[in-house]
Amino acid sequence: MTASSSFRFAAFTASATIGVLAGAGSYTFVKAEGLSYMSDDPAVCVNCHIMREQYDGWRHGPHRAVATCNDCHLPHDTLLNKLFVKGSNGWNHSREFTLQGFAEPIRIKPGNSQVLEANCRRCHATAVGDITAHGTLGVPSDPLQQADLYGCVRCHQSAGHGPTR
Amino acid sequence: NRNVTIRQAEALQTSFMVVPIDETTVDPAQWGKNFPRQYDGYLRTADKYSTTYGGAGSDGMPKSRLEEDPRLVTIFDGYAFAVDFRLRQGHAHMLEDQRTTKRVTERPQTGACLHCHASNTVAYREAGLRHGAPGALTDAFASSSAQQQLMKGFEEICKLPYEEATMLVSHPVACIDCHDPKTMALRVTKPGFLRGIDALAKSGEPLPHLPSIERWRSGDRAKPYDPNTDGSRQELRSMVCGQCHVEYYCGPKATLFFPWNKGLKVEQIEEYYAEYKFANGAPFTDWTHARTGAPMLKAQHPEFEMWSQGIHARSGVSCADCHMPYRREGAIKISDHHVRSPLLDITRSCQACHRFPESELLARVATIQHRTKMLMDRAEDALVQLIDDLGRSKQAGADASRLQAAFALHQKAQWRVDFVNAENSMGFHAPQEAARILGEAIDFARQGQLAVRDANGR
Amino acid sequence: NRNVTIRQAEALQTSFMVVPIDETTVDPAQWGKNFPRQYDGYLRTADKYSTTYGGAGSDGMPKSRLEEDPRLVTIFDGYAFAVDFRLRQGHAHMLEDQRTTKRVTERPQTGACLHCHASNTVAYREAGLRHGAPGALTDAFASSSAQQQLMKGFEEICKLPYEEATMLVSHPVACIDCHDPKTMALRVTKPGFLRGIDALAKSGEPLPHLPSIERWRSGDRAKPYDPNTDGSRQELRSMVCGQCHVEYYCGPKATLFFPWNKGLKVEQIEEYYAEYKFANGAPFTDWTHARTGAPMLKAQHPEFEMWSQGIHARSGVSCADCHMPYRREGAIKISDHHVRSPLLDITRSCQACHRFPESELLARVATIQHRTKMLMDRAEDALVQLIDDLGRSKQAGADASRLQAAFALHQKAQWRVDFVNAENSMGFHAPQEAARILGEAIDFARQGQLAVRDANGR
Ligand code: HEC
Ligand code: HEC
Ligand code: HEC
Ligand code: HEC
Ligand code: HEC
Ligand code: HEC
Ligand code: HEC
Ligand code: HEC
Ligand code: HEC
Ligand code: HEC
Ligand code: HEC
Ligand code: HEC
Ligand code: HEC
Ligand code: HEC
Ligand SMILES: [Ca+2]
Ligand SMILES: [Ca+2]
Repeated sequence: MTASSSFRFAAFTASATIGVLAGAGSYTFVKAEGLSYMSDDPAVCVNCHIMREQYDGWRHGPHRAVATCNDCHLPHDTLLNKLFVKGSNGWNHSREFTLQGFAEPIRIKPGNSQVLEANCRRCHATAVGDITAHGTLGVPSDPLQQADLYGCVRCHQSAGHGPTR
Repeated sequence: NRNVTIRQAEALQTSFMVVPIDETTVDPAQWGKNFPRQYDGYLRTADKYSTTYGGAGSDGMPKSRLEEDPRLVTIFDGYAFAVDFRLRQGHAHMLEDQRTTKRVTERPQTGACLHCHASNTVAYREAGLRHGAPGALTDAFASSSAQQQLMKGFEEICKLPYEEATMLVSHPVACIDCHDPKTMALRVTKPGFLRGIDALAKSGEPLPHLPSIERWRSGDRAKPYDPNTDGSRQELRSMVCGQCHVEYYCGPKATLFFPWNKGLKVEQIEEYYAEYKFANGAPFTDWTHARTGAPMLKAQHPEFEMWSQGIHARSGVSCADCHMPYRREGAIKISDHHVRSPLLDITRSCQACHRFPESELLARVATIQHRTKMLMDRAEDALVQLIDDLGRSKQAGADASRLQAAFALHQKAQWRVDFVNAENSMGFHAPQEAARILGEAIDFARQGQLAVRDANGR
Repeated sequence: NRNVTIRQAEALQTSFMVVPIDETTVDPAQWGKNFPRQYDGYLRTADKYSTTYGGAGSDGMPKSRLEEDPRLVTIFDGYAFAVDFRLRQGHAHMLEDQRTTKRVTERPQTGACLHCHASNTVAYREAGLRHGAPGALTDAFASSSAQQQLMKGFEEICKLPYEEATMLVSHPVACIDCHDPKTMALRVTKPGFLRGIDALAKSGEPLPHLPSIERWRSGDRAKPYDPNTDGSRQELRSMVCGQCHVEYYCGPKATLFFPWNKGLKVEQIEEYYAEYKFANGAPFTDWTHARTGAPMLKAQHPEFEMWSQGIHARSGVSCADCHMPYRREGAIKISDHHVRSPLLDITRSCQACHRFPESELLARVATIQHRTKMLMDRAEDALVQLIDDLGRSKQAGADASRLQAAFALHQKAQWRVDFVNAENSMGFHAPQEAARILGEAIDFARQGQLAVRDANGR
């Protein structure tokens, strides 16, 4: 295991432990929704009505037949990394959901958009080999990161969830 | 850096180096052997076409702007542009069109003209070497020796008469002017741009659409801003075009430069020219108007400057996004090197980002361009009337001293009308800004007419 | 739109009919018992605030536009607006502000003024019944009897002196003016709008942003266009605002009307007024300018008209999308009934569609509004100078017949400046269109000054 993934493993164990110990937050996490993160079935993402908009969008989007939530939103490099991101997202979102403290409209976080773009390119490597060969198209791609706007979603924002306006 | 690893891991070798290319390889056909798809597009820039305001006609000589709008003959009276001024066409024609324009064949011009009409990265460096710059042509472009070669050669070639200088080049803009032959990464190579962007970075003007400059400004500024190392890929997708699609001074009285020291807005450039003095101490001017005797400024294709004022630039949308959209060829995507009007390929140029029908997107462009054209006609009419009034009172022998105010207004009005007219998107790149500039132009032109009447005690 | 259906469902599930409401229920407090969340927002329109150009100040009387821009006193000379003209504030104040403005207390006004400053759906119908319209107040709003009550009552109340008419109403715009009490579906109830949109539908003007009208036009046109049955929900999300945020004629010489018979653009409205004749055969005019004696037009808050020229309207973005954004309360989303400047809630008003930071979106609005303001100042200066010139030559005894051309230009220039100044988004709703209008205004004002000089043989 690489240095980074072993760190991630430690971090994951840590977040999992906190999850178990952390009262109300972890109650929600365990009760249902958090666990959803351990499944690959889109239906369970929408255990949270808060994910409804994205779920519906995905079901009308161009990828409904070919990619589920986790194909795009979880890392597919190492299993550990996948589990780690699942764990921490599940933990964050459960906590946010319980505390209702998150900002709306919900927006993908920098870390997760890196995961996302890696997945676009994982599946479309052939299609985009030429345009990426001489320099990344570029995560971070989310304007909210105050960075340049490049990366797949700059033009394919609707790939995941259909037109958003 | 994580991105880099992803890239190396995932970049599939879909193009093969069949011939070696390096800093000495000017001929696009050579590059084309390695990148046939891009080369095919590049060659197609020879195609002729017309949209309502774009292109230069589908056959024969590019259409004359002077015939399409005779007011321009009055407006440019006494300057080369009144002799021959045409609509632009594809990149493949740039060198030939320059060599054959009456502005060159009937007026003396310098080698500076070539800056934007030929592949001259190598020509400049060779000339630099001939004039004693250090190093060899094979030096990496980024190396200080290569940079010295480039700048020295640029200075020297600018001094040559056009006829001599043009013998030193043989291709329109080519791969090597925008690409690093080793990595194919984008790069800017034109001296005018390298100096212009440096001056712009040093200015106080906020540049939300060029975040790498904002970043550089907030740093220690130890090294000057370098687009090729500091600029992001997305910025370079516009900067490569900004090497040429800009306002410039290109004449015998000073080396070619981009007037960006105070910013990119029409009045900031005007202000810079107002303070600028030629080597001989004379104030800046492009020519003296034949009818009115007022000192004039000439605006040329400020696409980069106007785009900078628009919403697209602020939104990180680059020239290449619209003019070189990705196109699928077989299983893979490439950048369409057939640089042309996006209206000829709305699907790829616009619809990736705008989920509206092609007809609707065309209608949006038409609305913006029509508003701009109507207002521009209004401004040109006002300007021509001012020129007539000034001309008449000069003939009537009114002494120039009393007309100073009117002269100044003539220059301000014409500079603005010309800025929008010379810009090639008929307002699309920055719709409200184009209208604002024309509104000011109208005001200055009409005030000029009032000044003439008042000067003539009436 | 699926999110929308979901929300409707939610709205219904989550609000319980604790009190019955019907076509006779004017008092919002009653409706509020069933829909407390919306009612809370509605009440908050009493809050005072200021943005750079929005709102009317955070305390005390709404700020005076005349004090902020004294040029307006010259521009409106001889008209009520030169006496008292303030910045707008929240809906809660609309009735009181109208009752207390010097335009009402010091100038005679008619009941027509109430059309947009009170909940009068019921007041009109009751008056209609009193004047012999058929049916009962409980008749469904769509029924022909109810429509006859509405229109008859509207005509009658418009004829009353303001003081009498205003006794007939007791609430600012209320739920019943925008909602069907049975279904809570949106509806338009204001006679001026119902007639105006009918005239607009019959016009030849293309209306890409109102597809239901385009559809009606392509049909057999057997029944006149009816926004409440033909209009889409998304269109109604703007039309309910278009009941009041529009240019209008509201005076003693004809029943209140919206001048949309030729289209919504500034010059189309101007053209309609130019052809319009009052009952007594007199040509249309709002007042005669005190300084110049030129016949004038007054523009009022053409938000609906300007929005119609913008990109947002074309993109199907409604007033409510920005001014009544959805906000989540617990498990459901509701429309924020605290109607106000979107700049106070960028996250909900803009970021649902624009993935840019709040600071960036604010900067975009600021850029658009600043460009508009600068150009408007330029236009107002030109207009005031024309008024001065005309005033002077009148005093100097120049005979009016020679000044006809200048009078006409004064009207055209002022109509345009006023159209942008009276519009309440400082250009945001249609940035390029606002600039275009101001560019024309400048041209007409300066031409007017030239006409004055030329008329005085100089
Ligand atoms: C426990 C309820 C819940 C479940 C189940 C849930 N989400 Fe979320 N999700 C949320 C909340 C709450 C937020 C907002 C968090 C924030 O913005 O801080 C969110 C935000 C997100 C975001 C954007 C914010 C970020 O962190 O990048 C993504 C992507 C996301 N969820 C994906 C998923 C996927 C994929 C699933 C199913 C595997 C899922 N969610 C299941 C509650 C949930
Ligand atoms: C084909 C890839 C793909 C699939 C499959 C997918 N998404 Fe997404 N998701 C995206 C993209 C693209 C975005 C927008 C990212 C951006 O614009 O930066 C996104 C954003 C989100 C966000 C954050 C909201 C936002 O606009 O930033 C949430 C929450 C989310 N997705 C949840 C889900 C859920 C739940 C599923 C399964 C029902 C799912 N996604 C399936 C690609 C996908
Ligand atoms: C799990 C694999 C997978 C992932 C992850 C994935 N895609 Fe796809 N994508 C596909 C497949 C398979 C198709 C072909 C579907 C079809 O043609 O119907 C496709 C089709 C497309 C298309 C063409 C159809 C359209 O939308 O017009 C685009 C564009 C696209 N993907 C972009 C993206 C982007 C951007 C992302 C990341 C946000 C992404 N894809 C993530 C597998 C994937
Ligand atoms: C500047 C805009 C832009 C960016 C950035 C971009 N694309 Fe595209 N993409 C396009 C356009 C335009 C097309 C349509 C090309 C065509 O139809 O010829 C396209 C087509 C595609 C397709 C569909 C090809 C097919 O089979 O139909 C896929 C898959 C795709 N892009 C994936 C990606 C991925 C992955 C990335 C990021 C590495 C990306 N794109 C970045 C503009 C963009
Ligand atoms: C958002 C899309 C977009 C961006 C970004 C953009 N342009 Fe354009 N450009 C257009 C459109 C649309 C036209 C009008 C084409 C027409 O009238 O046929 C145009 C016209 C032009 C023309 C004249 C084309 C012709 O057919 O004669 C030139 C030259 C040009 N642009 C250069 C640039 C440069 C240089 C940049 C960047 C600094 C740029 N454009 C950025 C969309 C764009
Ligand atoms: C070396 C200078 C140079 C560079 C770099 C350059 N252009 Fe040009 N471009 C020109 C010249 C010169 C013309 C006019 C050629 C003619 O009319 O003979 C032109 C013409 C055009 C046209 C008009 C095409 C037509 O058929 O009417 C477009 C569009 C255009 N350029 C866009 C771009 C874009 C986008 C980029 C960057 C990707 C770019 N240019 C880079 C010099 C340049
Ligand atoms: C800074 C870059 C630059 C310089 C320097 C420059 N040009 Fe151009 N030129 C362009 C661009 C970009 C276009 C295409 C856009 C347009 O036509 O407005 C163009 C178009 C032209 C055209 C075709 C359209 C027309 O104007 O008839 C001619 C001819 C031309 N240039 C001649 C010259 C001459 C002669 C000089 C030197 C006095 C010169 N250029 C200097 C960039 C430049
Ligand atoms: C006026 C500038 C310009 C010229 C000249 C030019 N290119 Fe490009 N090229 C671009 C731009 C812009 C891109 C997009 C690069 C990016 O997105 O990083 C590009 C991308 C490429 C790529 C990467 C794959 C792709 O299609 O995006 C290749 C390979 C390439 N060009 C080859 C060539 C060759 C071969 C020539 C000469 C025949 C050439 N280019 C001439 C501007 C230019
Ligand atoms: C890479 C993405 C992208 C591409 C390509 C693109 N646009 Fe845009 N466009 C935007 C964004 C972002 C905005 C700003 C508004 C917003 O945030 O949606 C915008 C705004 C606009 C506007 C309104 C602003 C204005 O200047 O009037 C028009 C009209 C428009 N685009 C037309 C076009 C046309 C036509 C094309 C193709 C020639 C095009 N766009 C290409 C992303 C894009
Ligand atoms: C795309 C968003 C958007 C749409 C759609 C929109 N507006 Fe606005 N509106 C704004 C913004 C931004 C301002 C400027 C607010 C400020 O300056 O504080 C504004 C200002 C206003 C104001 C003055 C507000 C104040 O604070 O004084 C009124 C009144 C108004 N709009 C009414 C309307 C009406 C009526 C419609 C539909 C016909 C409409 N707006 C459509 C965004 C919008
Ligand atoms: C019955 C007429 C009427 C209707 C319907 C109406 N308004 Fe208004 N609106 C007014 C009046 C009158 C004012 C000014 C009140 C005052 O200043 O006393 C106003 C003020 C406003 C303001 C300024 C608020 C402030 O605090 O400065 C905004 C924003 C606004 N309206 C938007 C809308 C929108 C959006 C709609 C539709 C959802 C709408 N209005 C519907 C009559 C109306
Ligand atoms: C067609 C609708 C309509 C009619 C008719 C109307 N108003 Fe208004 N009024 C509005 C709207 C919308 C606003 C808020 C926008 C603004 O202030 O520009 C407003 C604002 C006002 C204000 C507060 C701002 C100011 O101007 O001082 C007063 C007072 C006012 N109106 C008085 C009147 C009087 C008196 C009449 C009759 C002569 C009248 N209104 C007729 C729609 C109307
Ligand atoms: C100036 C017009 C206007 C007035 C007055 C008004 N509303 Fe609304 N209302 C709207 C609009 C616009 C919507 C959004 C409707 C849609 O999207 O179909 C709405 C939606 C609603 C909804 C549906 C759920 C939601 O929030 O979207 C309810 C319930 C509601 N309003 C109640 C009220 C009540 C109670 C009042 C009086 C206290 C009121 N409204 C006054 C314009 C108005
Ligand atoms: C319901 C969706 C939606 C909402 C809400 C919205 N916009 Fe837009 N906006 C658009 C669309 C669509 C365009 C047209 C360009 C495009 O197609 O992306 C646009 C264009 C723009 C433009 C460029 C065109 C112009 O008129 O200059 C600006 C600036 C802008 N929006 C700002 C805002 C601001 C500020 C707000 C909030 C007050 C806002 N928008 C709310 C969808 C929206
Ligand atoms: Ca110049
Ligand atoms: Ca009026």
